[in-house]
Amino acid sequence: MTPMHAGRPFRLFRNLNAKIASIPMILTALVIFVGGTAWTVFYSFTNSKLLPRASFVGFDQYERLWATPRWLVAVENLAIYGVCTLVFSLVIGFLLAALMDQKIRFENTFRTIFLYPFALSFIVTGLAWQWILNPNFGIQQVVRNLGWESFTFDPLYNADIVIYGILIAGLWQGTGLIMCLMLAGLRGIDGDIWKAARVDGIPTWKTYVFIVIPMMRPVLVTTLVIIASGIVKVYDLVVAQTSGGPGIASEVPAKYVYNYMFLAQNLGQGFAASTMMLLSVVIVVVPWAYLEFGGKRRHG
Amino acid sequence: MTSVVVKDVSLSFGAYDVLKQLNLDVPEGEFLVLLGPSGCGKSTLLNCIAGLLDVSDGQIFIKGKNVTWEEPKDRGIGMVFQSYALYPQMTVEGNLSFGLKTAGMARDEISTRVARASEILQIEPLLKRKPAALSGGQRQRVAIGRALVRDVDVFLFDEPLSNLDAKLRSELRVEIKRLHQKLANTMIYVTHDQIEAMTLADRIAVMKGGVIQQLDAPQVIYNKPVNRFVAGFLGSPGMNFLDGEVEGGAVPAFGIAGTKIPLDRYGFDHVAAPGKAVLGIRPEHVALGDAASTMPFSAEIGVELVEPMGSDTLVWTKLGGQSFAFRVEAERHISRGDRLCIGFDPARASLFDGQSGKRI
Amino acid sequence: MTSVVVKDVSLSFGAYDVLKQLNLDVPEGEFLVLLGPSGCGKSTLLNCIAGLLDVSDGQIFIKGKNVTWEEPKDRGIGMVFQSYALYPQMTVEGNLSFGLKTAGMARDEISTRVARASEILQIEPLLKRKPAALSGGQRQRVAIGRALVRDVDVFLFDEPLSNLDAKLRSELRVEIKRLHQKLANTMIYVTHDQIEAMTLADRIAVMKGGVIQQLDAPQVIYNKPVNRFVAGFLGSPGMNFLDGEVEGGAVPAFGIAGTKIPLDRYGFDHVAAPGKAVLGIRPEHVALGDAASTMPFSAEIGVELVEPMGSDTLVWTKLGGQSFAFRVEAERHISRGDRLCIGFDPARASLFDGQSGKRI
Amino acid sequence: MVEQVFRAVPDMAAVAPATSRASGLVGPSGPRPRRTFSRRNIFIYGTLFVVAIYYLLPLYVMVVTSLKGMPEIRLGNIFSPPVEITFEPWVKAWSTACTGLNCDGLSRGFWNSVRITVPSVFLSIAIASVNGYALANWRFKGAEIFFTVLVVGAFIPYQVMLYPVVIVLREIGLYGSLWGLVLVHTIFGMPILTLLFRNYFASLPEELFKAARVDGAGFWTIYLRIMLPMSLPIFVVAVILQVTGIWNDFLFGVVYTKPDTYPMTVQLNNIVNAVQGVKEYNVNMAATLLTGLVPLVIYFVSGKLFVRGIAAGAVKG
Amino acid sequence: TDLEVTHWWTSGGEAAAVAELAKAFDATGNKWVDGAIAGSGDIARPIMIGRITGGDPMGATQFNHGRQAEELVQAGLMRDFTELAEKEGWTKLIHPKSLLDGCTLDGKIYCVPVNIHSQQWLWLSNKAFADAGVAVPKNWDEFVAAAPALEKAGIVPLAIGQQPWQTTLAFQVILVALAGPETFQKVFGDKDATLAAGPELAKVFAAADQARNMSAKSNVQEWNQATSMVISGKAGGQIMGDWAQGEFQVAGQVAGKDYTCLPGLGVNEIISTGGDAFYFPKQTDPEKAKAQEALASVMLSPATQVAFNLKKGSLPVRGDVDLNAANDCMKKGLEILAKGNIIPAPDQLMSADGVTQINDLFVEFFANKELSAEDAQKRFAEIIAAAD
Ligand SMILES: Nc1ncnc2c1ncn2[C@@H]1O[C@H](COP(=O)(O)OP(=O)(O)OP(=O)(O)O)[C@@H](O)[C@H]1O
Ligand SMILES: Nc1ncnc2c1ncn2[C@@H]1O[C@H](COP(=O)(O)OP(=O)(O)OP(=O)(O)O)[C@@H](O)[C@H]1O
Ligand SMILES: [Mg+2]
Ligand SMILES: [Mg+2]
Repeated sequence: MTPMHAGRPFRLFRNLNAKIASIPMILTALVIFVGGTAWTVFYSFTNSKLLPRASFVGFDQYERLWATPRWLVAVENLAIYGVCTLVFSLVIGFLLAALMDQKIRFENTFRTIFLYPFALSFIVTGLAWQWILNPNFGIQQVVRNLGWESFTFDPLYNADIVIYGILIAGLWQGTGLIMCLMLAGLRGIDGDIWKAARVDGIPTWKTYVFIVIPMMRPVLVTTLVIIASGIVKVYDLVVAQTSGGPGIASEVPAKYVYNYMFLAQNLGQGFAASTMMLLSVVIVVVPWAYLEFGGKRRHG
Repeated sequence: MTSVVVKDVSLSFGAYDVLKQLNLDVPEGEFLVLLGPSGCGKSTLLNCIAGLLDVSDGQIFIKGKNVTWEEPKDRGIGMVFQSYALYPQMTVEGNLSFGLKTAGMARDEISTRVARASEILQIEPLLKRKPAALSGGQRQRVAIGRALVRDVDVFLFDEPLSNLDAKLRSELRVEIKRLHQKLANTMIYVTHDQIEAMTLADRIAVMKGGVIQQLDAPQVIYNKPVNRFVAGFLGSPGMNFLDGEVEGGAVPAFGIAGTKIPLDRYGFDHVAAPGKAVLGIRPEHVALGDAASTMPFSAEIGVELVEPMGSDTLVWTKLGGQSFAFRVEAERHISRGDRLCIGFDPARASLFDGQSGKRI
Repeated sequence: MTSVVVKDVSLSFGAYDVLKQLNLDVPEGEFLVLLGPSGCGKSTLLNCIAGLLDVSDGQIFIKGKNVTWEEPKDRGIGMVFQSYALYPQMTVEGNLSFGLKTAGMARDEISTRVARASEILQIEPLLKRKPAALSGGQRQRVAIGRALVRDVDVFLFDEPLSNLDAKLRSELRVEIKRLHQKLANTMIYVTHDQIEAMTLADRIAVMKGGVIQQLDAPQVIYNKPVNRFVAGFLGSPGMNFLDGEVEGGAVPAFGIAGTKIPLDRYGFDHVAAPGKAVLGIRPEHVALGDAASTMPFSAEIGVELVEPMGSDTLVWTKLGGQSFAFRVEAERHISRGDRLCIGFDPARASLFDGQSGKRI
Repeated sequence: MVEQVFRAVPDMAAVAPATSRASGLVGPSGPRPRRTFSRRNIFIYGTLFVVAIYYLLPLYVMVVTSLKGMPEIRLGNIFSPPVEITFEPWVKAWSTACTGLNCDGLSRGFWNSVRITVPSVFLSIAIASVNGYALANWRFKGAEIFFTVLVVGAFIPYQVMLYPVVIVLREIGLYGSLWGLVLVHTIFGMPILTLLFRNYFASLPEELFKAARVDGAGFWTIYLRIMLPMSLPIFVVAVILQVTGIWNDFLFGVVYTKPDTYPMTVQLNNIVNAVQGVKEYNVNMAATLLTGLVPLVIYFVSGKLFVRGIAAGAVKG
Repeated sequence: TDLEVTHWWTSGGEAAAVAELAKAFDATGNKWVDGAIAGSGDIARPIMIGRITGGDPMGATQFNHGRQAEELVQAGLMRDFTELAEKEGWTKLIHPKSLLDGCTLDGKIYCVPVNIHSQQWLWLSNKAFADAGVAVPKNWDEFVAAAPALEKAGIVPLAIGQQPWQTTLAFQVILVALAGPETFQKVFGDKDATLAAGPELAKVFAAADQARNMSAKSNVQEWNQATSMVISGKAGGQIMGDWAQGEFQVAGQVAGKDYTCLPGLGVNEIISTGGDAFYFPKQTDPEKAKAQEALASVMLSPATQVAFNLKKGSLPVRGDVDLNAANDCMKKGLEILAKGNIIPAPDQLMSADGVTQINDLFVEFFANKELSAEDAQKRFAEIIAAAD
């Protein structure tokens, strides 16, 4: 056969349509995410103020960042908020899903009730809870009116626990979706497993803990991703509920970034804080994303 | 002594009746196979016996004890599922011992039992592995082991082999049979594979639409099916069915399109009433050539299609205008278009009523 | 004239080579079956021929034209998938005509073709239904119809019957065979069911690990397998394998645990070198009782397990300490513990090298 | 838990053998008796009920407050139902609340939100579904790398990207226009939507895709004729996610628009924060409810489909 | 021509003042398109800057003049008004001159100051003190002394909103009052860190500590809510700029009768001359550019100045307008202005970055009792040392 590779087309043009159709994705990935990130990191080494300027100051911005009490508070808050959100979302979401999975009546009603907060914006959520937790009108006042004069419940006005006040609202908004995901996961588990456990005489709770939960790994991963991506971004909720107060007690990194970039007109500092956030995201997410999407291939 | 008794059990999902007043007695030590097409209620019946489904009506006894309202674990049963239903995150050993541990059994008793079961099933080398690291056949063995360690009187199998490939299936089939011979427990085994049913069962219960059609030894079911459904369900290649008419008279006969098949040697269940009927004859009961001419009925046919199956060959022809297949040894060289003489003994055939499909 | 030529085709997924320098010639009008265990690369090869996967190396010709880089639609092929792959939102008619419409064919030409295909497959009454409203068998027929309307030279089937139940499978098998006889197209058919392969194929290509082990007529493959893998893969119940040693000398013989099987009648491929070997003998080639004693080799054995399969019965015993099964007619009454005399003709056996597994 | 409930059963059986039917069955027969008020049921429904109250409380407070007059609110109990129902706050929130000189309440923001949401939802879903389809079915070299970048991008806080996006929009001349905002929503909706669509399309039988290719259908024909008609559940999820996400968006709305194109959330923020004298909580709550109305209605109407779609697209990985 | 004007004047008094500007501008045949962004300058400024740098500039925008827009000007995004200023003789009109200095960069004028705001005011509720049974204080020390009586009567002595800039403002006012304008100038203007760490400032921090104790119970966010506490007598007083006066006016209160104002906390009668200014981003459309000029002129016209500043409660930027309508407090301010007891506003002295850091410090200081005055001072000195 003379032309061994006769007609072999130019590689780039195979699946041309697919490649064309992927251009928006590629552009977004490259220009916005990679480009934007690189740009941010680049200017974090400058002393840009209101406008980005390439005058380098080395790691000055980072040194200043880690010496700033507000940033430290923000990081600490994010850690507390993150861990609590993660734990409580998963636990509450799972418990609710498990309850919903007991072949209950009015399942649709309950599910709608648990899910509807997800439809509301953080701004709305924040306002509603700010109102309920307001010591002059909300729960505290109501309980006091009932006769318990010394009752105190003002998380949004107490610097020590304000982050938990935000957590209450955050959980209210987000657990419904987690419940839905978990429920879908539970429903996806082979019914024979349940039967086998019953024949083996394993109590329900034990079946959940030792058998079902470990089997829900894929759902848990998805859920974790969703929760985690929400945690890093927490901003609107804080702004709507406390604006970071009292004092700087409920600051979060995203707010720090925003404030320094635009309010303080110190882009360099804002970018340095962004870069730190990115770094933590990358450390957590990239290994996972690689395993999930890069490493293995689907069967064909 | 009877081991499992199902008495007048009915079960409905909403308005849909899956089991209808079903009765079944399984003597101790019997290997009973529930055979039937998909959706006929086999798994449902098995789940009722296991206590995994609440019956709508009726009772279930195991070892003489009314267990209708007992929990599955208290019924003295072990169950093996089609999808194995192994606990994926536990090792094989964990899978075997989890139920025992939960029941609060002593450590050494547990390890004795696990050791015994894994010896019987030859899965000792696998004990430390997780199910994901096992082949299909090994998983199935572990699933059986999990039932085995429970040391129960009755084993329930729900299509345990249908997820395996043909080769493995026939191997494990033999193993299950051996296991039964060794343990001599009562076993109730659900399948829709008739070969499995034939090879494993002491008795087969053929089900259709939630009703047991026939409950008998495999050979009886194979050779004397009580109705056309049972006849057609067993055997591969399937029984040939010829539509025709029973003609009364001194010598009753079966007429199809001009051909007459004498029925004097056929063992009628009851007196033959003339009318529409179906004659069933199994492909392997058809003789060829010289042997054919000695048969009570013989005819010459043209070969339409030849299907060599390795060990033997299936030949498709038409008899009285209706499709008709018979089996010959693989050595016989037959090709399309050949004309052959075939014959069979109506005594080995089955005759069914044209309307009801019942054996006549 | 050759219809499909696969030349030195390799394919890898990442570092994993699925097909390795594979060659295959399919003459026009042949029914070629690709047979092999799961994961051996059958579907991959078929997809390469269809153009659904890009080969890593090598060339593919259809009707003498190099189509290695052609789009699937330009290769003159039709393909039928295991899961039917019917477009669920279109009617049967829509399914059949989709490809033609896409190609911009004239309306009346389309309807002629659809009418013809649906007549051949007898699906005319179904044309207005959606796939969800069809039974498995009907769906499969529509899937075939979709390939049929394309009026192509080569049909590719990827396990088209494996989602159907046993009964339907054997029916449709016959239909496909009839279809081939009617159309006389080239057909390449993937399966891992050896019965399907045996009954349908003009030639069978037995694959393993991306390599064709043997390519020959079904009877040749069945009776003269080139290696132990092929021997074991075909036949159900499978071939008996006895491990032992070939002993040279004037009369070559096969020795197992004290027993000697003479090999003088065995047709050696090449001169027998003494050494470890495996003797394979098919269960249906074993004679019993009187017939056994006339065989070149005979022995007395004890029955371990009896598997009645309806049409015939499988008996498990031990020969020279190794598991050994043979087949008898269903009428023969044999039970566990019986002692019988069996025998076989080594000329019908196969002998494989102990190391390489190759036929000697 | 389950166990204990059933253990109570034999005693019940002892008292109720007479329930067996006339067929002469003795002993337990028929279905296991179950009490409606078993401890298990009390626990399950009790818990669900309590939790439901926690979830409903804010909504209740918002509704009740929005129907009260200011004097009543100052009296203090946020949980007490309104003595005198007034729709004044709703009217005010919708049409007369002031921000600066503009006193047309949320009404203007509503139409802006509609004009932003509709094209954004449409465009983002169109692009993401095609991307997901290309990723799932037309895998080409490098696609997974871009996709991984995209998914990691889902974690990046939007604040970090605000500035680069300003630059990009400025360079392509879309800054401040409606289409600029649509583009921003499309970009930031892409990671999660693409993930959803990719998973969903990957869960459809691949043979269908192959069959269509053999039938001669190309990239777009397969997408439009084969894939789209089968993707209702995931489209429902995507639409719900995007409509709520975009409708509720504040940050992009405030940064990338100007006053005449402010979406409803920005108007809401303006009304709530533009305090003139005392805070009018009732108006704020009414405004809040009005803003949340659209996504709420969508959830109440299509919650079931949403859950089903989530199961189809998100759980499979 | 339509001209969009962005600002963050959304409280009652502010909105009324803006309406005056709009009315005057509309009268020139153009149209004021209002782009109010609620919240505060902190929320609005990023949006404005984003719009300007993003290439979609508004017609005019409010900034506190000073260094907030410095870089935008440097980047050439703002319109140069030198020509118009020379034609209309702004240099002569505008009083004090320092106002125009804030608009000037390299000798060119880029903004139009519209008012003078002074921060150094203590607003007192006459009703609150009457309720508590003490006389209305005349200076800071009396105020501190009266605090316990107020508290006993269930009145919050000092109302401070939680917004960061309010806490900084309170501190700065106390600093000017107790330590004098020179110290202020040295600390904020010359960034004298030694002084900032010294004993003089320690005194100020101690006073701030007192202020924070007095304000512990004021759970409000916005400044005007704090003002509203004073108006309603729920709080004794508030340290706030003169714009608070607008709120008193909207509430119909009369200076001297319902409320009392103490410039410089009654200690050091000095006011800062910050204020709001309008900047005009460069426009491509010549029509718009013409409208910008019209707006600039109209903003400085005497009539507008009077109408606007009366509503806003601030002082006009020209010395030649007649302010007979002004109330007590405003007149006090005018007097001080006339005397020349003025200092520049901190915004003019310090970059936004430094201001933000100081805001962060004081908002924390006022909310967090555990942060001692000494520690706060130490951190303050560090910020001053690093500021530019
Ligand atoms: N939970 C359920 N709700 C409603 N109908 C059900 C339920 N479980 C089973 N069925 C119906 O009951 C009938 C019997 O089901 P069953 O699983 O017993 O069939 P089967 O004989 O085991 O079939 P297969 O061979 O496919 O396993 C089927 O028609 C099925 O659709
Ligand atoms: N897209 C893919 N990526 C990586 N490996 C693949 C892919 N597709 C198939 N394989 C691997 O290639 C091998 C051959 O696959 P193929 O589908 O051809 O097997 P098969 O012979 O058709 O098996 P079966 O009988 O199960 O259909 C398998 O081991 C499979 O895991
Ligand atoms: Mg079943
Ligand atoms: Mg395959």
